[in-house]
Amino acid sequence: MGAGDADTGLATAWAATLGRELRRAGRRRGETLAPLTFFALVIALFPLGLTVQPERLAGLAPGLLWVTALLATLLSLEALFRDDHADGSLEQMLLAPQPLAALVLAKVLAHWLVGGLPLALLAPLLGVLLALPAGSYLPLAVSLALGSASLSLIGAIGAALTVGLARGGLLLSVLVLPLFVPVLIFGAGAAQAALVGGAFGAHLALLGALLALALLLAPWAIAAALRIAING
Amino acid sequence: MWRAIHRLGSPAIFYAVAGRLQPWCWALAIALLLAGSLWGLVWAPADYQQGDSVRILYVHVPTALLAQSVFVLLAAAGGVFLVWRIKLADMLAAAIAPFGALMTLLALVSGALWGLPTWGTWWVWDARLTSMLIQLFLYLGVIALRGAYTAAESGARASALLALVGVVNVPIIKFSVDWWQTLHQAATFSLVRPPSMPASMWLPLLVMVAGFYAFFVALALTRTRSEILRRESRTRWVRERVARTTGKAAR
Amino acid sequence: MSLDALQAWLAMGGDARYVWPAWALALAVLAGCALHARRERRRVLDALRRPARRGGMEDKRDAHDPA
Amino acid sequence: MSFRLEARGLDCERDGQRLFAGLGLSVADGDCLLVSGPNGSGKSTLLRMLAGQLPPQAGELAWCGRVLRHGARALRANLLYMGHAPGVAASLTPLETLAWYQALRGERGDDDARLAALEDWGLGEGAGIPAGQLSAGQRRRVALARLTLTSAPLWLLDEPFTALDRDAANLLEERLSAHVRAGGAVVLASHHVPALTVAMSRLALGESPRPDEVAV
Repeated sequence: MGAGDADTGLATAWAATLGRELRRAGRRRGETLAPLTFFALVIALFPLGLTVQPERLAGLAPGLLWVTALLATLLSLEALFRDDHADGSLEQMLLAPQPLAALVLAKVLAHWLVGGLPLALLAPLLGVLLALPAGSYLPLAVSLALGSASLSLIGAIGAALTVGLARGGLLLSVLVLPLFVPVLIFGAGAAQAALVGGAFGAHLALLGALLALALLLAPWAIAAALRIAING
Repeated sequence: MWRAIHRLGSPAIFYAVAGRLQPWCWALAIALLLAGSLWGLVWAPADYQQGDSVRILYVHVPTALLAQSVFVLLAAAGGVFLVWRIKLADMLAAAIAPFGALMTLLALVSGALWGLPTWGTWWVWDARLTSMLIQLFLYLGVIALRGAYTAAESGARASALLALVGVVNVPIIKFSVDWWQTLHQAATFSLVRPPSMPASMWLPLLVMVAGFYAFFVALALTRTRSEILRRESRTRWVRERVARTTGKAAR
Repeated sequence: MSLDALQAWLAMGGDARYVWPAWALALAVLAGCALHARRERRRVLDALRRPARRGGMEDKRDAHDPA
Repeated sequence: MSFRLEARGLDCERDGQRLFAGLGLSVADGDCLLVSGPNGSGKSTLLRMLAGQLPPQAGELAWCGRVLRHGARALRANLLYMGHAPGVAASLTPLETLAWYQALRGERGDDDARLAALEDWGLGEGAGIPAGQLSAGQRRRVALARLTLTSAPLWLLDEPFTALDRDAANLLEERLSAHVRAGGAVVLASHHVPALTVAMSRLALGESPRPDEVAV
């Protein structure tokens, strides 16, 4: 009787939770693609609002791409725990004999695989709209991929803190945007440095350091926040 | 040690101890602030470069320091409340959070006023001003989250957790903003790092900083005591104390 | 303290427009907080002196825990 | 497998009103306890305290004699808790939901067993369609199908009979009785008094201010 022994139990539960999230994302393609369409649409707006001169546009491109990708990630965060909270699955996750922080990590990884990574791959394509020179496509994509993982982890803390609230979305942005600042600075910095042909290695290293720190601390904070939201 | 925490953690004891300390703190704060102001405005020398506008330093530096200290205290109180479930820690956090936000705002405005004669504009993306602006948003988040839950206890716990997450991020934000400024601007005169000051300038600053901190302690004691009365209004000791003070003017 | 020395002091070496508003604002904020704290204390004490209504409204209903 | 969940001196106060105080109970293998009481008497709160979710303002929980720090793994490994919300995701099929719940307990299980369990509960044909297209009663049955598959000995069920029709209710009563006879334990918060074929003790909340010690 009782659960499988500790280590295989966790691996099974973790893989199952990751699979569940990816399957659900696949089933709700509309909601999953929303951040990507938002990203492309807003980038397309900038030339209309700013300028079409390639040099000026290219100069702004890294920053514009990064800020818009950040907002697209923010858009998709609210749904991270909302449905599970509504139908009771979240309560069951809290009751699972596995460490909640680990299960939450699976959910955040799924959120990144479905959200952050596609944004990073799409960004160079949209860079073309902003006359971004081809040389900086790869650094842009790498910085976005690395940075969006931290954004998912930090953002999930805000999503967990506001999961039970009626209009949690707005409050979520107020809570997490200040925490996104370091990631934005180093991420956009990397893309900007690549644009002017400077060394962007340091930026990516710092982004990696931020990710490591977020991986270490965020899951615990997300689990604690979920327990507060569910059990008060 | 555990016994001491729990004893001090009891609102009744804190209420009494704070009641006795409070008048002294207020008196000390007012004295220090008066002395510091006179010293800073009248006797302290003007700066050979900035002239008299440097006197804003005596307001800007204390408020900036206090804004950061209050946030750290907020996180510490949050940690104590989350881990040991001592309600008094949350009462303290609820009492001091708005003041911390106000100090951050005051630091920002005084910083802008101080920079105005030098730069000719109200706002410059100076590293420390930018970090303070972000810290202001962190404060607003902590305060907003407290009121967002229908259950007061959940709101308090969520706010405490956010304060902890915030305090971990404050140094990271500061580091990244400093790094960001070196990229984007030649090292212009960074307003907020005052030039090495002669004793005649940093002594009044010391008095002003002490005055602001004394004011903070006094305010924190007063507001926490009100918070205790509000939350423990159904307990016997509160009803007795209120009955006793109904006669003479409420101290 | 002769009059013109006072005026010179008030002029703050031409930076009066910056120094005085900064200090005035600081004074206003501190005084405001102190007065608010005193008024808050008096309001709480008055509320306690009136017979407390059943289930005081200060702590909001608990929606997270359906009985 | 013998086990015992003991609760001692549980207090619960909400909005200044004391729901229960000094409540103690003990549930062991082969026991069935019905917690009853009017709405707002704290039935759900008590169940969530027993599941180790709500750290009680006072009192403690002990599993097989060992006092539990909040939400200890030992209790969660042997527990199946069912709250008001069935916990069935709308975009997943019942088979996938059941597979996930088994995986959460570290068990892989197999689809045949899951399909059999769903058929037990009259959901044979609905097994492959997203649960969003099922009715509330059917979704409740998907959740109850976990009772057939789970290896957890202790069941804490909060109002399991809601939204169930006659034969689902009978089925649930049978399932509960079988589980208790097989050495499991059930703590049930419900207005509906189930007709079980095993002894059932009662704990009434909300009537007497200090419900006495209930030694089951």
